[in-house]
Amino acid sequence: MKFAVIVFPGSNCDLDMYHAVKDELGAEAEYVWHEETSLAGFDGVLLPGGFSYGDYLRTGAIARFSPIMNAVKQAAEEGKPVLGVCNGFQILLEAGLLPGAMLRNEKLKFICAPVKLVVENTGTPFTAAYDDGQEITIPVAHGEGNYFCDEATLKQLKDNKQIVFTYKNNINGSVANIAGITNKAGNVLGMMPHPERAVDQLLGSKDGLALFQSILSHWREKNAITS
Amino acid sequence: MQLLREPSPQQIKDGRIYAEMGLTDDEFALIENTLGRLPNYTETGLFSVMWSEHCSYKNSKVLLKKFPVSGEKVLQGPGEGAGIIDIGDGQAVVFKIESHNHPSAIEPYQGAATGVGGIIRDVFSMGARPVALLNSLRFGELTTPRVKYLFEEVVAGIAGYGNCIGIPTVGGEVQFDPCYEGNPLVNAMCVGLIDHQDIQKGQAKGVGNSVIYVGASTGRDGIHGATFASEELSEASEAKRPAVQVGDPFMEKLLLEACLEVIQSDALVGIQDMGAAGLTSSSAEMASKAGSGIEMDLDKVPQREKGMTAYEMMLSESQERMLLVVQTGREQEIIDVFERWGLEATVVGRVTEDKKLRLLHQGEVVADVPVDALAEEAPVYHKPSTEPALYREFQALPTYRPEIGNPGDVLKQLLQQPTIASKEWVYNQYDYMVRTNTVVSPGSDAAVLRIRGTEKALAMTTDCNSRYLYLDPYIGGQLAIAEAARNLICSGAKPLGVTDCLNYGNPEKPEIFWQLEKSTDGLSEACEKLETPVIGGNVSLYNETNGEAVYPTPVIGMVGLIEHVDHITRQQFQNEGDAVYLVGEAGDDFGGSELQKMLEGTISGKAPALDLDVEKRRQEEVLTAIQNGTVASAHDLAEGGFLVALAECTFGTPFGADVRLPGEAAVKELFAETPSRYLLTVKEEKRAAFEALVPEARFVGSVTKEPVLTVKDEAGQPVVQEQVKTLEDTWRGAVACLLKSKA
Amino acid sequence: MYEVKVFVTLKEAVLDPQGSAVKNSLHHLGYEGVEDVRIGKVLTLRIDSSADKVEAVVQEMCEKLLANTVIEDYRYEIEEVVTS
Amino acid sequence: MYEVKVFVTLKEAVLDPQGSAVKNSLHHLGYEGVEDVRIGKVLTLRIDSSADKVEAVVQEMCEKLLANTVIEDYRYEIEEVVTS
Ligand SMILES: Nc1ncnc2c1ncn2[C@@H]1O[C@H](COP(=O)(O)OP(=O)(O)O)[C@@H](O)[C@H]1O
Ligand SMILES: [Mg+2]
Repeated sequence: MKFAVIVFPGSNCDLDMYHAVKDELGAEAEYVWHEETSLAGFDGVLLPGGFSYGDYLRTGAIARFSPIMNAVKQAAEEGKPVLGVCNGFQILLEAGLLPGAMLRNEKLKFICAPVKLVVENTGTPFTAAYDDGQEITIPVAHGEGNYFCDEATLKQLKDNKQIVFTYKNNINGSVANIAGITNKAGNVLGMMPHPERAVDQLLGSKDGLALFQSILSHWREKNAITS
Repeated sequence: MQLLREPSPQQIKDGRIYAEMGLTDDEFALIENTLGRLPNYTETGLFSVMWSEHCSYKNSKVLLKKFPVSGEKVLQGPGEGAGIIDIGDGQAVVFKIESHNHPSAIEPYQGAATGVGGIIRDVFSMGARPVALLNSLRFGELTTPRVKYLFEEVVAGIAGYGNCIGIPTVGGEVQFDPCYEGNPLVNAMCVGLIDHQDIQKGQAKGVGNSVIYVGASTGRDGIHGATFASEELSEASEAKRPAVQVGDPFMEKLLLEACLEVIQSDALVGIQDMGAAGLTSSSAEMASKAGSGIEMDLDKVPQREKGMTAYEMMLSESQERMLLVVQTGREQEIIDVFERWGLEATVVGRVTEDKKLRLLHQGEVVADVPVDALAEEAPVYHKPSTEPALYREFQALPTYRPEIGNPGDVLKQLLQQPTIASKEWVYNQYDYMVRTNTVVSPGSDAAVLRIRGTEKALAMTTDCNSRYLYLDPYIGGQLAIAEAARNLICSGAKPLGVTDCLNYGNPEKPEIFWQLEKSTDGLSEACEKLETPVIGGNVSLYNETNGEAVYPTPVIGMVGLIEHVDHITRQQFQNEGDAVYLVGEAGDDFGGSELQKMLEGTISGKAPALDLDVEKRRQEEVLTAIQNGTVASAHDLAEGGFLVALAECTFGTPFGADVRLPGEAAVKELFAETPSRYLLTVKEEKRAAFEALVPEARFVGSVTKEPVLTVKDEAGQPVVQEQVKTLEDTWRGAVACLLKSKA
Repeated sequence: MYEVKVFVTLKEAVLDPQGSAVKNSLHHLGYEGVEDVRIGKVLTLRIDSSADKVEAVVQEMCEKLLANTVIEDYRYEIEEVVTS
Repeated sequence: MYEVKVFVTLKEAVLDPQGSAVKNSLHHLGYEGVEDVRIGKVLTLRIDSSADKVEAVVQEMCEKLLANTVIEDYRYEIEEVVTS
């Protein structure tokens, strides 16, 4: 399986994402500069964290116009797994690939800390390797992770089981403790916590690795059937 | 503020306009003599910034000469953007610390942010990939709204810049003392990694080569920042205030990536960042180092504002700019790289052979001065030095022996002192994990980062207890180096070298110069003894408000090498039942201690004496014990002494401790700040091996399953018995609580 | 040449933690009379355009980039300026 | 009751990285006519005060808290609102 790690000007978790899938998962990975227009040949798309365009104006607002974003949309429509972490999540929201918007953390401060998450839905390509309701520890590092959506959207998210991760303790004011959601089809996941920072015990936690393993297993199953 | 017409050379001389720029009469005469004519306004400006303390070190040069700067592993000592030390396998570590005190006093968020931005440029201009940031902060007591504001904004500024550019801020220190109330200290340190073959020099070699400007455009911000940094803060400085520089970390991120790409091209000859004194210092220094000259056409300089004069462009301290020298004919290759990163690179001049800095503006030569005169020939002063009366008083005082009530209550109070309390409120705002190398995050003695692709790791810390220096700058200087080294030792690292930031008051006062002299003596001796050469640093003088100087504060940044990630050790207890050992005897060392400050409100007396031989021996023994895998956790005894250290070892763990101290477990055993001491824990089966390696270590008790801290005297009578949770909650919440409390 | 001011504010239904923080600080400072604070952005643009197009252009820029209509409302003021 | 709008903008000589980024982005989107973008804040306050005091209070709040006069300028508009 081959992942594209999209690099926007100002991305800074691209390296972490790359090493997580390449070194710890053992999959193929390649950086793709935001000015590229095609993702042909890639089986999965990773939008890393960071401060694309300095996060100026609004997080993710400028990056969503990058030429590569059309290819990301196309990949999403084709059902390929698309994972946006932190700034990647914010870009997916601005691009309309996921519903809702991001506000500043309730306490107005940047938060960097390992936090406890609850796995709410294991029926996605990203979470099959977890147990339902499992508690995992994954670091967050964001100033604007306060997820917002209106009542109607929230109802849809719940009805379609699109809420995948919640915070055990709400750290930033997010609606319904939301830490990560998918699109309706389930193949686009946006989450504020950084699974790519939790793939090596030396750094404190390996709880994020199962997420990447889930993607890989899902891809293998799918390919075994179609080929 | 724009001058309608610049004064003529004669007016500058007759009206002593040079004095407003910070030049003395003698200095101006020297300039006139060197040039063989009167300097014009722009030229006077060039000299005034280059001859400021900030750029020329004219008052501190004689002192800095004392530092040991060489060693077999030192690849680059002081003089370039940052120093470099070999770490084997063709790799090296690059680091430097710098102050941004005065800008932070004026505009704390931007002052701190641009301080971080500046130190990062120093590191990547060497060709290194910045991998970590640290800082060292000093504020007044957290009781006034102004101090709270400064503290919150400085931390936010550091976070804002470091988080955005994506370099983890992994450590630092914060202390609070009334002497910093009007003049906070904000020192930022950056650590980078480099392959030997990538090391760059800031040199303008090769006559005819092109000078390229890249990065943000030049505005009127920070004009005369370097001179400003070399004066005391007063009401009058409000009026002189230059337009505040605003940091653009996004721009710097692009600049960083593009520069690291460009250094791979052999078309690049030299590269230097534009720090203090911007275009002036970068061009003059690059030419002077190469024995060449530079001619620049200022019309080509990208400008943010209309109608800028030569003077303004040359003295602007706009951020996120670099100056490059590139082989003629190959400019486009370099310009293309920057373009891909969305940056504008412009040829603004060329290298000449006449050793002059010549500036053209709107068709006229507006400056033509020898580069060596600017960069090398600033006068050097040896200011008069006088031993202060206060020092003699302190030395003559009888030994201070505090009397205390219940030691458990004293412990709780100590844990709430902001200097000792958890700094989580600070570092949880820093992304300390980005780039996924941070093995030991803030909260232990030193931060540890693995070196990807190897089995090695780097440990790093900033340290300085300025209270000791206030009592005795000589011993205090030694103590600062020793403590930094101990912090690295505890993490399993061998200290490699030092970068220092000397924050002092006005050196023109003999008592302040004496502090500088004595403390640099102490620092030098300790560095010599502990084999940690000083590979770079920064001097920040004139840290005074309304005549009151800050404590002498030579902040030490130290980096060490951990041979194997298996050696990485933390201060937190690791296993129930582990044996607790104490290395080193307590003395009556309370001068400048946290306990003295807490009980008396002030500090006085003698600083704790340090025996450098003992210090060195223990460091070697403890490190060997760690490297041999006999140590489970390691912590040094610092502010607050034994009890505070013991409590800290339990925080963040499910454990407690049960220890027994000699005699009556007197106050000194519990709270003295005698240096060169460690608290180590050892697994039962490793005890024999450990004791053989650290014969001085005394077994004092064990790590317990119950989260209770119990300290008994020799007879077994409990002296302290506290729930760890109570202690930990007080310690964790103290800073946030102080910030919230209405003053 | 036009000078355009775009005001972007959070929708009523969206909590404004920054506004609340400022309100609290004002109370701390003794300004008890402050009953509500909301914080928005004001963007000042200078646009070279023509009278018949400028409004459409501004509207489009707002929808596309300057505001996120999931959480924000916007309004603008357009003023012609004479360039000297 | 007064509704007060406080406009806080960066002083002219002060770099506005946000504004530059938005300008560049607008250019990329094809709005080449945009020559300058500066980004500031607008604070909307509801204040219970009296006609003779409100302006002095607003001025004071701006100086003390709402604007950072080292790098920012401010101006305000005060409007009386009838509470129903
Ligand atoms: N300004 C700061 N930035 C980042 N980390 C900090 C800061 N201040 C303190 N820390 C972290 O808090 C911990 C305790 O600091 P300190 O009490 O100074 O330790 P020590 O006495 O061992 O030097 C260290 O890990 C340090 O890196
Ligand atoms: Mg320590």
